[in-house]
Amino acid sequence: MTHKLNVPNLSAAAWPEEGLTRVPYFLYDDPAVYALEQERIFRGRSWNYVALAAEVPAAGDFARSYVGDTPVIVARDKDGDVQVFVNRCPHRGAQLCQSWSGNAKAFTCPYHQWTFDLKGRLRGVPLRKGVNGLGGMPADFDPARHGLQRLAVTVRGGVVFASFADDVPGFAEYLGPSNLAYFDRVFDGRGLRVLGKQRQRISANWKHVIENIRDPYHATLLHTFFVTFRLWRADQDYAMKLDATGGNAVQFIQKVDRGPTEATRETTSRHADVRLADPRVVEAVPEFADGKSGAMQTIWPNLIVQQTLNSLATRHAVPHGPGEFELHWTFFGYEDDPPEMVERRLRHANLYGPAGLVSADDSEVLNVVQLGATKGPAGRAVVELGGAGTADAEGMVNETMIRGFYKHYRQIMGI
Amino acid sequence: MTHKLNVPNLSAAAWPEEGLTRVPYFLYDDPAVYALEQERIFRGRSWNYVALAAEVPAAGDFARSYVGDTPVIVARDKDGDVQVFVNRCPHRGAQLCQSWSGNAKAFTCPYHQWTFDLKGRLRGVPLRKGVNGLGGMPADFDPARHGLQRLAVTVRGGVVFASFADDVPGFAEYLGPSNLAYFDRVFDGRGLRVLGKQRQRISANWKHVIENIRDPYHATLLHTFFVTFRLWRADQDYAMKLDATGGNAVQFIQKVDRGPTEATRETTSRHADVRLADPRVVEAVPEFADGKSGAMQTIWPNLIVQQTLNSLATRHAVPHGPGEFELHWTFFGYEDDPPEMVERRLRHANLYGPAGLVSADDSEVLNVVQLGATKGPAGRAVVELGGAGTADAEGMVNETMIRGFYKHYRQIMGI
Amino acid sequence: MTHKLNVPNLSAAAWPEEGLTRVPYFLYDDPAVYALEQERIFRGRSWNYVALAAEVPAAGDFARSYVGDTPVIVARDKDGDVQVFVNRCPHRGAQLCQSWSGNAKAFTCPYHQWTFDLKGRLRGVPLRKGVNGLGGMPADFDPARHGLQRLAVTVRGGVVFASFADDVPGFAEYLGPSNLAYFDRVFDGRGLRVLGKQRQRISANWKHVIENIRDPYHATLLHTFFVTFRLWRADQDYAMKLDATGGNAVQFIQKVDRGPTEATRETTSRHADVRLADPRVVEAVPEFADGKSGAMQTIWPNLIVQQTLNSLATRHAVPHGPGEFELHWTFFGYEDDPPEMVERRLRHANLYGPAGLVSADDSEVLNVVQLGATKGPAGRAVVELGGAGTADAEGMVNETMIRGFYKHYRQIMGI
Amino acid sequence: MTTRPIDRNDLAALYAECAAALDDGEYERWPAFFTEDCSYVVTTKENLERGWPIALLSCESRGMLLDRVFAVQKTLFYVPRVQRRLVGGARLVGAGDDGAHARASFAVFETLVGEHTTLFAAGRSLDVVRYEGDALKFAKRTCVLDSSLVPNSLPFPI
Amino acid sequence: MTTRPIDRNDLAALYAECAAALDDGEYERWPAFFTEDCSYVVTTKENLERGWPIALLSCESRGMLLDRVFAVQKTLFYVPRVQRRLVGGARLVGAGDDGAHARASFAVFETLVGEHTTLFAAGRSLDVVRYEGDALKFAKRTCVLDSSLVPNSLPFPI
Amino acid sequence: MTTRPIDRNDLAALYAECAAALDDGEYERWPAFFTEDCSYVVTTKENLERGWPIALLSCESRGMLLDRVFAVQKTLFYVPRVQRRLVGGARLVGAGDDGAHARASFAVFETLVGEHTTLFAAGRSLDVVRYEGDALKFAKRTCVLDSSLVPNSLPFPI
Ligand code: FES
Ligand code: FES
Ligand code: FES
Ligand SMILES: [Fe+3]
Ligand SMILES: [Fe+3]
Ligand SMILES: [Fe+3]
Repeated sequence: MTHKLNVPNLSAAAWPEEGLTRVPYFLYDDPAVYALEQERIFRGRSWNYVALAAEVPAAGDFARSYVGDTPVIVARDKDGDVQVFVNRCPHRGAQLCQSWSGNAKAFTCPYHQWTFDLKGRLRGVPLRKGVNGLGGMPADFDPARHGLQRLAVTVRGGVVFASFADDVPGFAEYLGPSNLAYFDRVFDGRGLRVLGKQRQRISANWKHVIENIRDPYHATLLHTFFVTFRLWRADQDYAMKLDATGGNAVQFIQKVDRGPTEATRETTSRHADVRLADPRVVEAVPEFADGKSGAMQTIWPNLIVQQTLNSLATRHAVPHGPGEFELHWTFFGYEDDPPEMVERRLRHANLYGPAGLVSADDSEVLNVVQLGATKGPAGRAVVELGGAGTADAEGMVNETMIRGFYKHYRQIMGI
Repeated sequence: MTHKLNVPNLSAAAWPEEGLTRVPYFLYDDPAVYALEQERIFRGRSWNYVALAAEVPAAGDFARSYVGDTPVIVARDKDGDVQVFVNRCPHRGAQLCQSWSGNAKAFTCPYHQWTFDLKGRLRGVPLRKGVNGLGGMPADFDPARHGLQRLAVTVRGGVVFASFADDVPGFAEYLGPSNLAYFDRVFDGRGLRVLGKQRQRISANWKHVIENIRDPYHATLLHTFFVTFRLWRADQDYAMKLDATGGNAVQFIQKVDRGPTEATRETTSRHADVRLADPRVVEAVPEFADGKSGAMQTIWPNLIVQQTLNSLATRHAVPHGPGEFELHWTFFGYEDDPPEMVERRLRHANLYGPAGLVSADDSEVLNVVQLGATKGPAGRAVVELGGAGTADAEGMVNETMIRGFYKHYRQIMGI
Repeated sequence: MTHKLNVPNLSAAAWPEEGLTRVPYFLYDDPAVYALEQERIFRGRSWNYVALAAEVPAAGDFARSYVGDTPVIVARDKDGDVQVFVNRCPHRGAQLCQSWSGNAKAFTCPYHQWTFDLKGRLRGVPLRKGVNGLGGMPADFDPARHGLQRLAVTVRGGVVFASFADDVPGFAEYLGPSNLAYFDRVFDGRGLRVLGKQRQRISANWKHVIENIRDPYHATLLHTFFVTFRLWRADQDYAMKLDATGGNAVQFIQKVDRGPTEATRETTSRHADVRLADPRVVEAVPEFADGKSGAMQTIWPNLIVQQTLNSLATRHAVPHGPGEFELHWTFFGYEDDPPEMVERRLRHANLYGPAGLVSADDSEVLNVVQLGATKGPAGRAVVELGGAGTADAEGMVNETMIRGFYKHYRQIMGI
Repeated sequence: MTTRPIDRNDLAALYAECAAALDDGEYERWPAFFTEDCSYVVTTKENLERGWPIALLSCESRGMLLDRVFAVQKTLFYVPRVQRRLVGGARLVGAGDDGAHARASFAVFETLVGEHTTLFAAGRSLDVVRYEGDALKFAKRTCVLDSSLVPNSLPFPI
Repeated sequence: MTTRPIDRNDLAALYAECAAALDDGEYERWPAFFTEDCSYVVTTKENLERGWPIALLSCESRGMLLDRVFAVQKTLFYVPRVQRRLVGGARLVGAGDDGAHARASFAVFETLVGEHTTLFAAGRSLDVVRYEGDALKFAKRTCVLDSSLVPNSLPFPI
Repeated sequence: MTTRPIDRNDLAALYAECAAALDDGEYERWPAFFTEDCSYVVTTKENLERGWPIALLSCESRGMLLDRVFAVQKTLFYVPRVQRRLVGGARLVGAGDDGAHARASFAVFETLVGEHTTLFAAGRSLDVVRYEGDALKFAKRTCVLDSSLVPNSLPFPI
């Protein structure tokens, strides 16, 4: 009960004794847990997605993003390297960059026009030597010690990750071999083309959306549109692969064309003979060599990579206080996409995002889970589908990836 | 001063030494006090009003309500019993029921369609055995241990109360004899007819509205409409009866027709010779055998029962954080009301609720008390009218019922 | 890191070891720091600006204001004295006065009509002796012990200050000689004429605006309008004087007409040859004997006195939670102003306030500083312009007044 | 009753003037926008859909409007405030024995003294209008709030 | 295409009726306000200004409008709510081969069951309208939200 | 001055176009909606009622409007944002030597980059309009905000 009074005991003892088959609900609304997540997870030894490199293609291009809830600037410097800085002026703390994106030769703070180059180095302090011998910075002021706070950066396949930690493992090691292979499947070295953004602020803790993606069970039950139009079925081939930590996981699906089975009967829609008036919204062509029609990946801590039909997107879950998060969708294709493929990607986007014929279900249900889990007496989720383990698994009726996520979470949070 | 830093010392020592003639203001805005109230009062040994049974007349009928700030579902099962459940799915915590009311054969969670019967028993877990031998629940999964959280329920006179505690006394004992008699006076066994709802969210702590009802002193001073149109006067016969705990109290009034006295002169309106253009809004007929024209009752912790003129209503004070509460009014009559009585009840409702010619005064003043009491230095209310005791009393210039409320509050909260 | 978890260690050890050249960012968003500021600064030994006496010229005139975030009433009593009360009824805490200003013979609480005279003395308790021998106040109830909470008041030059402390030094001593002289320069004993109010709520901690005023460095860098139209330049004569505590400071400027220098070249606008289409908005006439075209003063804790061009205003920074404050501007002139001077004051007001051609910059940048400083990892401002001291200084490139403010702040807050 | 067709400009003006009278605090002008035998109701979507007859405010005659105005001006206690109404989508949707049927959407903004302006309510009105002489008036006006939950209180008509 | 000039009353009525159909939950009435070959898009100022083709919702035919309505009514899960639209500043700004070009501003208010009414979105629409027979219809409708950030989700059209 | 009667459509168009120019960030188009000798004032209900002459923004000539536009476009610092105005209840209320007197209600919504749309202000305008040639213009425009309290700042005209 103590955690209801906002004094969670963040020792391992606070976790239900059943272990990973239970997740305590105070993780979703406790401000102290939230603050600790920012320190240990997002500002700890993690690779945090911040942008696609294609959003800042040229020198001086910049875009705002977040590492956890810390605002950062992603910029391309003159050497062609991507830099990530905390969006805070080292003088008196003003947010350096207000625009969401743009091109700049340097970053100039609005307050006193201190100027930083694209590597974050302090290059200009107006009137640094004072005026007429009066004022100005002390003689020992060393600009080299007052640059922007730079994060470690890694770019792979056109995707930019940043870390507050200096000792985070290399990205390949971080992801583990099976997850790296799936990451490289989508980000295969071809140039990426940004198709646009969708952003939503959802009244739920950020972990709910990671659980949601790691939960194939809900897909045939919640997403009536999928089932009604036979795009998804409970007995399709489905596999999940986790890295050793549990922090990264990928799942992939193969469209099958079989008759009804017992499993489909359990999840059949009431609208069995309905047809789309304009079916182009779901007409896809195979595009990956492995023939898999879809793969969803979650990368620790808060990135989702979506490949479904011909829709490709990163989804960045940005925490915004314990009870809210923002989901920033970046839809993309490849530079060499033919026009009809671009058209298809745009059309399939009708299924995703805040207005998605499928994803709107998720946005709404996340809200509903947050409300249910955090209002009322202390409680905990039951996560037993597929047992108690966190191993790779097959089939959609399995919560192994959720358990895997919390295995890593407990490790990092010390709970 | 420490309580201003949100670390109240909830021992008896935190209470002003004068005792019940003082109420400290930190009770109205401290988040820790609020959280403790939810645990000890609303989820403790209390009978919490949730609905009129007439809101769920038939099997499968349900309505949403609250116990404290915990969302609950009130449902009529197939045996005709009323059930009250926490509105939370035992799987992963989704709010089970979104609609405010309706009729259902069973409750199905939107997330993964776990299904619960009207007694809250888990009846369906889709794909529980997995698909093609993959996944699903462990063999030892026992649905009987994963039903909805059921509250103890008591129904008396068509009014439904619920409790998180198993060891709460029976309702008659809980109310005490004098208060039970007045409860039974309105809820006399006749069928009730729901006339509708009024709901408001007020920027004040929930306890302010209980104090307000237990404070007859304000009625002739704040409610100018009553005084102007001679519906209320300071020297009318007035009596208050509390149960032994102080948690329940009833007050009743008798319309008197006398000339002015010293007391009415002290409270006389400036608009002495005004008449209503259409007086039907206050034209009442006597309807109770005891001849009393009105009785107001507060039942621990947060129910108000109103009988004034021919208006009958329950008022449910739902806490919504330390500085807000919702007041849910359910207006009702009896099934055997003749049409002109229904018309009268509807007309008299113009006096009550958020737009009430009388009650709007209260909504506004509660806001004003919250602001005054919680902004500024630490302080405490002075509650000395009628002395320092909590006994039954007569006359309107008496705060005995407020002291009685806090007598019980201190007992339960351990402060 | 602990302060990010809202448990600041408010000992001197919490301050960065560099001393006053650093200001830690947790001062801007920590709720416990905020609560402590209310107790120690605003309800401590300080003279808090509440109003101009000209706002309450006649007996019975009143206006609402704030001491810190405590709502107060400023009233003129029948002896012609200005009184300041906490806006809270001593009965059960209702906010006594809702209107923002007016004239009253007495203050009557809306809840139970307890009445207080213009000196705050309890004058009427309706039905105090009960009715027909029933109820009422105990015989030993002493109205003298239940008056409004009165603050100490000092009025100088038509400006009203109030204090919760009885032992605050006299105002002249409080201000110190150099600051008193500048205060008396504007408030020279002539009658004041209120021209009106501008009010804004800014998403920043209240201390940011005090720092902003004590920071001449930003004026030529942020305020492009000033620079573009040559109203301000980095090498103008500029001096700052602090009292011994650092809590009070004044700065004054002299309009100079010289050619460009190195300093102006560093801050020159890109719009060098632009002229105002209607320059009346900045056309001023000298009005003070010392020939100084402007002086800005900050008086501990939260008053700013502005004299620039022919615009005169007090700016009252009212804290509204850790992350917000309100800035209440009272524009005024003198009773003996000729009409064309009034016109000029009104016109120059276009530069100030929330829509000010200059001040809107500040409102916006305060927001930006709050965001930058409080989002992200723990951090601290660098305040080294002009060295590490808090002495009087000349020239605009100097942060001595900011360091002076925090010298006093640390003293009072014990940090 | 008259079968004179409703001039759209008159309908727009009726909505605009009625809103302005309330927004500007000129409550005494408000009853004149109604016929003598008018009905004026403020209720919620919840009550309407459940078939519950209770209303937040229910006047069965112009006399009751006058009494409400008296209360607003003389007897009710409320914190000083100003409201601002925006009415949109006004349209005629049919006619009955009682007059022409009209619909409109509204938003009401509220500003308490010393506070920011906030959204108070949104909803739609189901109205019956007819001419009395040259003046178009409400014979029936039912304002249906989208939310069941009133922010604090509703001292004024919508 | 017809060169018949657009009657301002028809334009006002089109905006009003289309908004009312959605506000009143009569989604099945909504596709009829569009031509068969219509385009209907909801996007954000951010996407529009960056030249990014993605939209929140993008229908290339009346068929897609019908499919959206089917989803809203039969397959989508969302918490019960009501929306209320206010449309203002409707005006004709030119004409092209595709029809007359119109602009309007809008605000959408949303009320979740049991909650206060909140501001959901504001923005403007860039529309092309033309007559089909006597009925004025949208040939093209692009609703541009001022905010990049949708509050929770957007199950319905704007 | 001309006694030409005011066409209601022109009045509606003036309000709509003036709002659209500001909403769409085309500030340079804004001064042209005013006469050369115009007065343009934004103030609060508080100042108006107290008889205090201070305004948040007070222009005594079209020149001052131009200077304000220059500041908005070239010198003012503000966080990127977009505003959206809804104007309602526009009506003519009389005439004076200076032109026809009009009134309207407004709400202004504001969206800071990366944030939700919020309600910025509501209020009413007290306007004097007259024709210059064929164009209806504001000779006087006083926007009165209901709230005394501006959210952050007001870099743009209302
Ligand atoms: S805060 Fe950035 S330059 Fe001063
Ligand atoms: S959360 Fe209810 S079925 Fe999964
Ligand atoms: S609270 Fe003021 S008189 Fe009772
Ligand atoms: Fe999903
Ligand atoms: Fe009352
Ligand atoms: Fe400044």
